[in-house]
Amino acid sequence: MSAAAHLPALTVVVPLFFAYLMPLLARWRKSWCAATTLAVLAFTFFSSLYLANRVMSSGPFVYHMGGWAPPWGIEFYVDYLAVFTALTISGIGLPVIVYGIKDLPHELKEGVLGWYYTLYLLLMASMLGMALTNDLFNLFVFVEICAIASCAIISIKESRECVEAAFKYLVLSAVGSGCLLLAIALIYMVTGHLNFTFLAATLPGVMAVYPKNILAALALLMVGLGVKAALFPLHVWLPDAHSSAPSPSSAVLSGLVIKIYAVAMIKLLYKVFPATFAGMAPVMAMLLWMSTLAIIIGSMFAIVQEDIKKMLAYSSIAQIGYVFLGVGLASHNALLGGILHIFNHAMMKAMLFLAAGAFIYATGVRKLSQLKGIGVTMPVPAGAFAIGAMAMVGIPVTNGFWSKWYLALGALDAGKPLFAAVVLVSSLLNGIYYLPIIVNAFFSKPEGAVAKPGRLPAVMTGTLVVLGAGCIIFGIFPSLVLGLVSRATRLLLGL
Amino acid sequence: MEDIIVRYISRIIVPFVQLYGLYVILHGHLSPGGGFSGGAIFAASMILYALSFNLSAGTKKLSHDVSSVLESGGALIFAGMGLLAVLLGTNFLGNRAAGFPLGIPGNLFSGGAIMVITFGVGIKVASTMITLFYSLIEGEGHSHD
Amino acid sequence: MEVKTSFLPVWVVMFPMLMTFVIYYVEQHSEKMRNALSVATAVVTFLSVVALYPEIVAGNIIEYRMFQLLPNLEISFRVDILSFSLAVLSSFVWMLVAVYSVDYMCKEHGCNRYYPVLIITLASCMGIFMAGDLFTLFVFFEAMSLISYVLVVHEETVDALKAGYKYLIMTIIGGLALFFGIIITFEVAGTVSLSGPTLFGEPTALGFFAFISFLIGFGMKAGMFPLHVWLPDAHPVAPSPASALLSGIMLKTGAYGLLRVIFHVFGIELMRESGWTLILAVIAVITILLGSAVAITQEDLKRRLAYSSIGQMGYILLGMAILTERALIGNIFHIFSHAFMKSTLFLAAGAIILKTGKRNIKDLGGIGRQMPFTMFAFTLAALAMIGIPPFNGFLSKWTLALGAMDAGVPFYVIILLVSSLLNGLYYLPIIIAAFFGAEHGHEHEPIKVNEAPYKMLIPIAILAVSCLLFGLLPTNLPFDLSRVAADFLLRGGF
Amino acid sequence: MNYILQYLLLLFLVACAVAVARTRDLLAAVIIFAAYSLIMAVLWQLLAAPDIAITEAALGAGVTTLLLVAAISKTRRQE
Amino acid sequence: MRKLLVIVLLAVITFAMVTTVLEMPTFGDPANPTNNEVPERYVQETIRETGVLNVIAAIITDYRAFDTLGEATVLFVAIAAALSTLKAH
Amino acid sequence: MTDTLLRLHQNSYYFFSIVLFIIGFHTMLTHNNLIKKIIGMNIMDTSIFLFFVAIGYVRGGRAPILEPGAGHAYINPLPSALILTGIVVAVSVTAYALSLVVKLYRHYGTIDAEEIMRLRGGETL
Repeated sequence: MSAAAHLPALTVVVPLFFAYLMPLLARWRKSWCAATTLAVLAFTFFSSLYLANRVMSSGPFVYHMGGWAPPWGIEFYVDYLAVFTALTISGIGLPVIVYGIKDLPHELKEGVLGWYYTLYLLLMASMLGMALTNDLFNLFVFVEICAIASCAIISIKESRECVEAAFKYLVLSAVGSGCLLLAIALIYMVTGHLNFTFLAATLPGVMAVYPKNILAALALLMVGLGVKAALFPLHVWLPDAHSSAPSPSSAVLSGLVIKIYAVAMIKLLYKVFPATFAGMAPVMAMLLWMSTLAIIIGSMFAIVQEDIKKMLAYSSIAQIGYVFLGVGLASHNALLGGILHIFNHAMMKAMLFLAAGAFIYATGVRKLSQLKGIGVTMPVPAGAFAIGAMAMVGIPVTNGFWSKWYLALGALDAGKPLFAAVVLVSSLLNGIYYLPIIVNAFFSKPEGAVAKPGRLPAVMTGTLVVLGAGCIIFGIFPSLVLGLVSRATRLLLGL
Repeated sequence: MEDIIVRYISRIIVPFVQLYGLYVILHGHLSPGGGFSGGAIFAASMILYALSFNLSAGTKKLSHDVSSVLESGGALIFAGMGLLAVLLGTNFLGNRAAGFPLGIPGNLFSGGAIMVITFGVGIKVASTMITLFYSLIEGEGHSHD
Repeated sequence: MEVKTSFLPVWVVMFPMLMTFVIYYVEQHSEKMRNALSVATAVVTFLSVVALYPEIVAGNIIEYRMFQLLPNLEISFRVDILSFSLAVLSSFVWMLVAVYSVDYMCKEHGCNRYYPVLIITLASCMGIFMAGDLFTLFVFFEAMSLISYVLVVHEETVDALKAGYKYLIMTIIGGLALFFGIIITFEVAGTVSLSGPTLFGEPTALGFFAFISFLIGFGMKAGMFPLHVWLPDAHPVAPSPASALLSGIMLKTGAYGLLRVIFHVFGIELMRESGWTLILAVIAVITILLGSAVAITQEDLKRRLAYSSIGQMGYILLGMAILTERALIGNIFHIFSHAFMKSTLFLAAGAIILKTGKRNIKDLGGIGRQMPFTMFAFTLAALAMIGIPPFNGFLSKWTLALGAMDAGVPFYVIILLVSSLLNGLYYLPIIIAAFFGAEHGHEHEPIKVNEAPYKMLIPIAILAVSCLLFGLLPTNLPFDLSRVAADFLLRGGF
Repeated sequence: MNYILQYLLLLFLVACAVAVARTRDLLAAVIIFAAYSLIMAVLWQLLAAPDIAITEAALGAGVTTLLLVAAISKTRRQE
Repeated sequence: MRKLLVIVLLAVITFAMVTTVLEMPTFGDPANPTNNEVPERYVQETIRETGVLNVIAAIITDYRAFDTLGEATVLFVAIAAALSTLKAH
Repeated sequence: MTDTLLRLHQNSYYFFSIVLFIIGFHTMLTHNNLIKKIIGMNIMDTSIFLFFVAIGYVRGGRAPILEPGAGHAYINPLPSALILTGIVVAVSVTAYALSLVVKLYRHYGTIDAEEIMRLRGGETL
């Protein structure tokens, strides 16, 4: 067996390993921290790429931890959705931390930089683990790592808002974890399995005997993951947490972390609980309405925000609604759109947060009303912001367009044109709050701090350019990811 | 807590508790217990020691440098064993399959990687708990760097 | 008739697009080069479009498939007689406007933004006319709408920004409606190509939604009645050459889109039997009357012209609603006529505003004596607008009226007459005041101005003469093109 | 025989939990919580799970309590 | 108002969970679904496959060692988080 | 009715863990004191652990410390193993949450959620 055969495990373990090493590096070889983090993330990216290639050419495969086959051991199931998610995580995580190398010393105290890299690697590893794992309890463990790490990269910033937001986030996600664990207990109780594949095989038979157990477990799962994914009524923690955090944290939290819980939910709903269950419980209908509310209300709240990062945070609530809309509609195209939106939104929201971070870095201004003319003085970040905003609205030749295309198509497929209209209305709302910013940025006279911004490091500019180019490239050539996503969807729906 | 009785008793009791903690860690694969409980017991004893004297005495026993090495080291041992298994040509975290000697069941040195991993976890838990306690009690973190 | 593959359509779209970047690069160094390049680009584009003429006139269709985005979804180009007519018209007007801009814009700020945008909107506009499927059309449509925002707010005044915001939001609404329509079409037909048979077989509820969506999407651009609100704000605030393009050409992309939708997506049979055209007709009538009536009340010259555009777009919509052959000819010919007339008017207005700095109609008394040439051109176009023979405006209205009679609805003829009357009511006073009115400026001494530079006059002159020429000649090129195009569309469009 | 003990312990747990919620003195609440954890450990021993009983006794009753006390000493004692 | 909401919410959850409890497999019944081939193999094969006597130790450090690695990571995250929070000034 | 009671008696562990879960949840939701919230979270977590451990119990089973050749019945070891992880997770979250509380106290001088909200609100308004 070559080393390549172990890549599923190594993709997760290598970041973990170097995360353990990072405090020591921070102590003795401070300058190596950033480089190591980059190298490790690059490794995860290429290894995800390799896995994706392998999955695309020879189909999904499994990796047994310690050689123990399920149901006894823990299994990694490398399928299309998993590699897609892994690629998204490492593909977005890498540029974000590249940006962070220059931005973080600006936002954080010197002493905690090493910890930041540690936490970042742990966060990445846990997300990759969630993407790849095929075991319910292992999922829970990764969810916990992810929850603590994502709180920590907020509270690491020395400001009382950050600490408060992190605490709120932590408490709510602890409630979520509790619900998740109870759900796991209920499921384990009636099936005796933890592995997704075995659960899926056992559940239909069990359903007749213990229907309430399964329903309660399903409800708890939805609540548990819903809290963490900021699904509409459970989103209260998000705006504070995402807006007060350092910019790279905001980017990765909004772009990846909430999405990964959505991926977990997709896995559970479509792989573990077969469609028949979904039909029995009004889960899908509930998801649909919750996501609709999320989309509309999230956008409404975003319109009235004054703080640029807060506005982006509320917009994330709306955007996660798209993902769940796709999940709830459950038609091939809709699910495809939802999954695709995970990637697209990760890219554009990360870019938007980083661009906002660049504004704050150079000018110290956070208020939308004071960002007039920023496009004149800082054309590249403002241009990136403009592209991101266009993608949010779903203008063609940006990647956001394709998410909406498939979601709307899927809504029609599912015979629910109403939800296609929801997608459109929300695009309009997106336009209402994003476009004035761009207009003000480019067509107003710069004043105050905006008129004389500080110099933006080339690395930060470069990251924004790369992400902006990504939004356009994936807008022009959606087929680059669509092959993977479409296969993932087919596998999930059993087509 | 500068009470002489407390000090005296804890001076007697702490070594035993530490010994018990070590025992629990090392016999984790034979009897109830293991890295987590043993490490926690060990940590509790250290904290007790620190509490009954004063904090700086406890700090001397386990400097931040050492504790940080131990934290990372414990986890690195664990992950290292897993990676070693990969190097030995089996799946990550393989034990018997990787060819680690299992020994005679029931002996202290048995179970191959299990033994090492338990030990690593024990170190990790103990040092983590101690560090957490100190960082909470110290509050102002000037001493860590 | 045969379908040929040629790279030329792509070239027509790509060339200005690439030149945009060249201009953007060049303008950092030399303004003269920038202006020259912009004009040259417009000229080359026009000539490239003209180069398509032999094939088109032979009745062939030129296609080019760029690349496939997704299964059944591609970027493709397709030039038939209708595309060609509009493309040649647009690039012609664009060329003239580019020449006009050189002198008009020389005193304006932000020219480095203006020229690249001018050229890239040309590219998008060509893209719209040459799109081979609804998706490509949508992409270029959105691109044009969004980029022309920059033209609208060019002056960056508070009014301009306000109007621009309205325009932007309406554009987004329109874009989303189009998106919805295209999604439904794709869902029902599995493709959005315009080269095959019509995409909807029967009038279903979903089809109706699609029709309404398209109507909103394209109607928005065309200044159709309830969605026209952005137009009277946006057109006047733009610099005059941009207004000329916005009113003269870009409005027509909406009409073009509707034509494509009616004939290729739904098909003429479906339109006739479903009775959806009635909606269009009602809206068209309201648009005509409303546009003309409100124009009378406007004091601002460019605002009056903008409202007049709404009324004129109503004719075009009416032609589509009637759907007889002669109505269709009138419809397409009116696209030509209105482009010439309205461009002349806006360019002339621009010249006046540039020279006098006055926009209010009341202040323009006697201007005809100081700028006789400009005002003469204005008069020609205005008379054409009213529909006085022998101008082209008369010809299009006449054909339209004949078409209405063919359809057996003389009511429409009455509408046309009433609206011509209204047109007269708001254009004639300007002309009369300009030539015979007293000069009562706000300043104490009378205005002393002379004619605009010749680079501005020549385009105005060419356009004004076209207004006359294409009405006067018994057989003229635009009318022939319209006739062939109408025939082509009625035969099924492929 | 076990039922009585079992119910006693369970009721004690509930009583502890309620008491934690009711007590205004945080230090007292922490002590009650330590008792709660210990009872929990006993219950788990009863359920033949000595491993977690030990762990809960050490981590839940021991370390968590110490951490809570440390936190209270850094903040304030009354609710 | 908020209190009432919380009480109603908790009452609903309690009711739902208690009805679920009534439906659950009987406590301690050897015929429960959990007592399937999974614990059976753990109990029977632990000595042969891992060489230890404590089945739980065998599970946490061998069969499901990856969970435990995650668990150690949780501890690591906790300490990184706590230290970074407390030292961040 | 008696059926229900009998069933509750049989599943008394489950029942009580649900009760504890609700109490913990309630403490967490309604108490403003942050440390109380954390204790409530711990109660909630331990109640789930109790539930999990109860799942693993088998009547007459022994603790899964093997005695080769003895032929005992053992309890299900898997839930125990999982809960071990769970306990550590709970402790970790508690530790981090407490460090946040200490930090919050340093910033706001209070550990009362409502007061913190008030302080923040007063600051932004």
